[in-house]
Amino acid sequence: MTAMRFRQAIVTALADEMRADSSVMIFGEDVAVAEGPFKTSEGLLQEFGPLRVRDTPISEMAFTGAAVGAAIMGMKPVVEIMFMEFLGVALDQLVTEAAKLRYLSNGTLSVPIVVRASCGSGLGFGSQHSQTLENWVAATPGLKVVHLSDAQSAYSLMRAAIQDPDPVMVLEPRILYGERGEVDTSLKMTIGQARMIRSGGAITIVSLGQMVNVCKSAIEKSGIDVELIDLATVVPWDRAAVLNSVKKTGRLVVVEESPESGGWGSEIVATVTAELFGSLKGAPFRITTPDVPVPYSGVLETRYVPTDDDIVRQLTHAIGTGEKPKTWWQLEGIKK
Amino acid sequence: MTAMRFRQAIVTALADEMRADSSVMIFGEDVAVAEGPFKTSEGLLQEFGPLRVRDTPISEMAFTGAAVGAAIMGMKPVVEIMFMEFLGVALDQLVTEAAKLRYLSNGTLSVPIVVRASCGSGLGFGSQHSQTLENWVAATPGLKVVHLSDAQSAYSLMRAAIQDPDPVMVLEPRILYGERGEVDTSLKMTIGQARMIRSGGAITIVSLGQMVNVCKSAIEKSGIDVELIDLATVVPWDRAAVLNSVKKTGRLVVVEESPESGGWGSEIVATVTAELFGSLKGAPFRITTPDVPVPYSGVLETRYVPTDDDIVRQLTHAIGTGEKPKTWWQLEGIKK
Amino acid sequence: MKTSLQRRQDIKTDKIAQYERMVEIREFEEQINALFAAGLVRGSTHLCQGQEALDVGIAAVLRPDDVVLATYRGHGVALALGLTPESVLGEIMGKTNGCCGGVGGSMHMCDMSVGLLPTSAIVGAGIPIAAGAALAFQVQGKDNVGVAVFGDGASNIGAFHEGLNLAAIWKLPVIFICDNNVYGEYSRINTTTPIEDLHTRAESYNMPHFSLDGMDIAAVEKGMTEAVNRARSGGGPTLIEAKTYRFAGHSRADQALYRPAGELEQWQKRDPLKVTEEGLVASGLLTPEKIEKIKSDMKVRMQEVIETCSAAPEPTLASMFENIWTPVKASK
Amino acid sequence: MKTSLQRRQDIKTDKIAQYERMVEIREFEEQINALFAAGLVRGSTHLCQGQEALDVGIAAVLRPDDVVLATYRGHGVALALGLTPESVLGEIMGKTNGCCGGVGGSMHMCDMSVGLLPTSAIVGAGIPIAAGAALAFQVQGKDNVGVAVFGDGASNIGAFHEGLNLAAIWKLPVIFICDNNVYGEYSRINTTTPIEDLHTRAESYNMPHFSLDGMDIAAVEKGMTEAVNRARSGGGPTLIEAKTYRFAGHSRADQALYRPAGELEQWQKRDPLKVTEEGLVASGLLTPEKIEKIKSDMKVRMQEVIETCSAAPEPTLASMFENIWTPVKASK
Ligand SMILES: Cc1ncc(C[n+]2csc(CCOP(=O)(O)OP(=O)(O)O)c2C)c(N)n1
Ligand SMILES: Cc1ncc(C[n+]2csc(CCOP(=O)(O)OP(=O)(O)O)c2C)c(N)n1
Ligand SMILES: [Mg+2]
Ligand SMILES: [Mg+2]
Repeated sequence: MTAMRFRQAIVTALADEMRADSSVMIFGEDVAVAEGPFKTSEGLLQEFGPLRVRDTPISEMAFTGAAVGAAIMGMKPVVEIMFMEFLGVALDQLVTEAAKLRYLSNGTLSVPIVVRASCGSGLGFGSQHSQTLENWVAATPGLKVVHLSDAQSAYSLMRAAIQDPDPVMVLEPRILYGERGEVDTSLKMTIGQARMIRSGGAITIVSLGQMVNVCKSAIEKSGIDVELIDLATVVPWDRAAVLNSVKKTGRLVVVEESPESGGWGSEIVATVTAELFGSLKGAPFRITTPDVPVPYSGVLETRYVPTDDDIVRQLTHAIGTGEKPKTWWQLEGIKK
Repeated sequence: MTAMRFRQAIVTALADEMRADSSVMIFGEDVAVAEGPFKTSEGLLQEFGPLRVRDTPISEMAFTGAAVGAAIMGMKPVVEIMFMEFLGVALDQLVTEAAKLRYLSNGTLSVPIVVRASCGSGLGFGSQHSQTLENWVAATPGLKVVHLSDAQSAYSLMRAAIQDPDPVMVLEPRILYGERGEVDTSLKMTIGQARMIRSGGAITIVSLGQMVNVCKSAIEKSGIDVELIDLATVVPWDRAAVLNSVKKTGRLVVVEESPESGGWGSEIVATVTAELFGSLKGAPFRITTPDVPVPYSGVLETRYVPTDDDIVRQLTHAIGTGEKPKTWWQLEGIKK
Repeated sequence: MKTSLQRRQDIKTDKIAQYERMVEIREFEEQINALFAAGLVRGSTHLCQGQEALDVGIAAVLRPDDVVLATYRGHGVALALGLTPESVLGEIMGKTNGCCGGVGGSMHMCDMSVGLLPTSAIVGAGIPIAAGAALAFQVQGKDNVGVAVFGDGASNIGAFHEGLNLAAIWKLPVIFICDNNVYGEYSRINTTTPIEDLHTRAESYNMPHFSLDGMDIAAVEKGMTEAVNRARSGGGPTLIEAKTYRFAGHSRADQALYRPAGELEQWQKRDPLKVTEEGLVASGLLTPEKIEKIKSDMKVRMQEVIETCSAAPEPTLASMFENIWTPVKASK
Repeated sequence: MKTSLQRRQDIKTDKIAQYERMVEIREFEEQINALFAAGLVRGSTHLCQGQEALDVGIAAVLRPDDVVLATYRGHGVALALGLTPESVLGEIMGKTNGCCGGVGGSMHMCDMSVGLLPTSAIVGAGIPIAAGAALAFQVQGKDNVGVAVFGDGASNIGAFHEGLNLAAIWKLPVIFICDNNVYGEYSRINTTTPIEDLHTRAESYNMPHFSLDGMDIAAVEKGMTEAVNRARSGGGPTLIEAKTYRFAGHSRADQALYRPAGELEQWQKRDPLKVTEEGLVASGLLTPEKIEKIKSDMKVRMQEVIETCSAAPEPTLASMFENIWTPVKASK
């Protein structure tokens, strides 16, 4: 085990993969000379040289597309979308090209690209630089989507993503880049497998990304015997792990950094309900952000994402009554 | 009531709005001189002239962005994205700009654009021209999304969309363009309100777009007393209508032309479950497409979307057992 | 039956084989038109009559281990690169003998053995992908090239700009071929684009560029050779504008009634088949009789192809679930 | 307190007021830097020291009913167009007195009363939006213009290409101002772009273009006047490249250590404040003493602004739910 920051875990994973496989290359805006806007490629240019580590123009469509072409021809490109929102100018290449080209080649080619993007709120970047936007890349057969939650998953899932023969989107909660954690570099994680963070019998929480830490803190504060699952992979998500847990606890809550409308958690709730309807002890539900653009003001942004206190309140209510609790904005009478 | 084709209902709505409001204008690829790739702007150039009806270069980002700018300055632009997938090169302007600009102007401006896109499968256009992709535009506070299902909704909802002061995305099932239907041009429909297609007591079906017809046929074949709701608006969807219906029937199935993973129906199932958990008689579930790119071959594409027969089978099973039925590909042993 | 690779070798230098391939493409497209009208082909089709010299000229200069990114208007490129008419028509008919097993369709042709990456139905999408293939060659130290073939209309989309700029700054071994067939869908290029010589847009990227006569296979080969040599030797990308004309409508049943009177006829005088025939006859390689024979043989051959494809099996339901993920090898 | 509209009128012709506004912008940005370092400003900041002549020059030529689409590097444009330092700083501090009530932040400045549409944090996004505003003016028969201000780096993104082409083919009354401050984030423009004079990219669209000295407000006004006159009179768009230099780092704590030694100093010799001061002194409009007074007064003023904004109320929780939808009027 080594203590390292989340962003260092990413650098280490990139470097280890680049050492292990000479076809791995990285490019993106300011990832080479400047070593990454979030310092997630520190030392890579120096170690691997300018053929494999490249700065690009501000051209997300071009460099994502270039990754697709290079991947088909034998490279394993890792590209960086600095903020997840910027994929809005390049989504075509990932979703309509990369994810479909194996299908459209009758299985004669693969597109082993990794598209990394920082995401999430909490740092005062405003409404065009703070979303998670899993919805853009969901509903895309052929594309895998993972969302990192700590240094260990950053290291292990990044390596898994690079080793994966197909396109993988990796979401990196920006707020975690500076966080320290213990990393076991020999630990392998598999895309599509959830992480059991804490086992418990009272209720299952399924969460993701930066919300995993908030859930941990809520569990500590509440003393409730929660089973906490870090879903880790959004597509294809680990149905077995979630279903087994809810079979045991009989209760499910999904805690999300995504809006009430359109967030990924609905699929978890819907699937679990459809499969385990008869054995549920209470209404499964989601704790989400409100349906608003991410506000800038610190006072507001802090409340935009679910807080530990609010999770505690909702867990307590749900276990006590079996019913879906009200949201904080309903309680405050702001919106019904 | 007038009989007209779905595409004529669209033309009529556009023309009526252009007559009523001189700020309405339309542009897109080949919508002017050629009167639209799907003939959805027939006669408009002739009647309203080249200032208000324009052909654009193949530049979805530019013309969607231009619509945003023109809307802010007092126009009501309607733009056409020929196939929904092409929004993949322009999503930024709709989701990251248009939907957020009112928020980012402290409420001092509005962005009354309508982005129309043909969508859906069934016509042999292959995997890059056949999806519905509601997920791209969901989870976007500030953006409304409607999905047309027949000539009447094409007419009435198109007018509502144009009159709406905020950005609206209108999905038009391509397969319906040639279909005839009765249109009452005095009938107003409201964005956010579902349409009750058929009331019934045994089970609630929530559907959308081209699947509404398939559901109708399934209901006829099955003889089951289904309450069929055409959701019509995907965002913000009509919670009251759906909840009231399921309160009555105790059962819910969502029939979707979108994949098992990432489709819009999960949100309906999840919300209904969370709200009405105690009063459900059986597991709510979804009937979806499989998680595959839309296949080209007619033999395959026909089975890609839910068929009436398959819906009948699933309804019967669900009402009989209270459990989620298997998908056809599970039954055929293709995928578990 | 010949493999696509063998068919590709056939047209490398043999002028008669090149001409035959052009005739094959023409006859193929005419038949597709008829099959579509008869309801035997579904969806859409984008035919390339008038562009045969360009397609065959490109294929003749490239090596089979170079790669090509083309578009939905890709039957000609596919046949030129070597795909058999069976594998192209089979795909268009959605049959298992199609190059994509029938799940792709008319807009999605692919054969990695001759460097045809899946043709894209999204305007401009192939441009950065071709640059990316060239990037792989550059990093791998290979002398292969990537080629993007796209239309005049595609020169107005963002991916064109970004892709050319990226290729230029990285000096990638890629050739951008703008097939200026005068129309993008139903719009004449001058109504959407304020300049006439599209290749001059390369100036924005400090990239070599020129136009060539896309109706003349010799001109195509000459221009391609220059660009390919530059790319192979590390000189970076080139933008070529091939002046051609779309003899057919844009797609499906489009009659192209929007064309100015006489325009088609003007261009038909320079029909690439005619231009090539004249050259071959002049140089004594072919006689008018032989030309007739080639054409009538091709008609017969194409009827065989249609029969083969009509008889080919439909895909099984299971096949729509295949080839989404790469099978994972036993992990370490 | 003056309204933004009054502040805008102030700088229309008054050379001293223009200079004062430039000093205001400089002092404002220096203070933001300090506030950010002190943790009083969160998120990110993108400062514009070195570009004051450009920002004020643009504002001086435009009418308040023209509209401007600028970027995250927008404090200077906002102040130049008339926004009060309180409404800009209030926004940057996330307070209710900010121009966006605190929900927007440093990257999102807006004041419709002086034509500042919300600045965009997405590179290139404002380009088609400005063209669209111009489209509205064209359809409405107004002689207003739209203006997009964007960086050198933005000239490599698809929206630039598409936006300019669309504006050109429709002859829209829009001015594209490429603020070439030599860097895009940490990348020198020559490392991402294979040409030096970015304005020449307008050739691809048959659009008039030129560069100007962005450090000299007179040059900015002259160039802007030419372009604006052309636009107002139906002559269509212009691409202007303003040669400036980003004196600060890209954002936040960036020290810009990647700059070649001496480059900053070279450009500082042409500091737009200095250039303006020299002109004003030479023409007798100001003396060195008056200049000192303006600067020291501005420091005092800016401290007041900081106090006002620090004391301004934080937004209520309810405010994040506002202004998403337009309130619907009683329907017919
Ligand atoms: C991004 C995108 N926008 C629009 C279309 C619809 N479309 C298909 S072909 C075409 C015309 C393309 O014209 P051009 O590039 O000249 O190629 P050609 O068809 O003439 O070969 C258009 C607009 C598309 N496929 N992709
Ligand atoms: C589409 C997109 N890609 C990347 C970014 C990140 N980014 C913000 S500013 C910037 C540099 C822009 O450089 P330039 O256009 O020269 O403007 P300047 O910052 O110098 O004013 C980049 C890459 C972004 N905001 N949007
Ligand atoms: Mg064309
Ligand atoms: Mg710059």
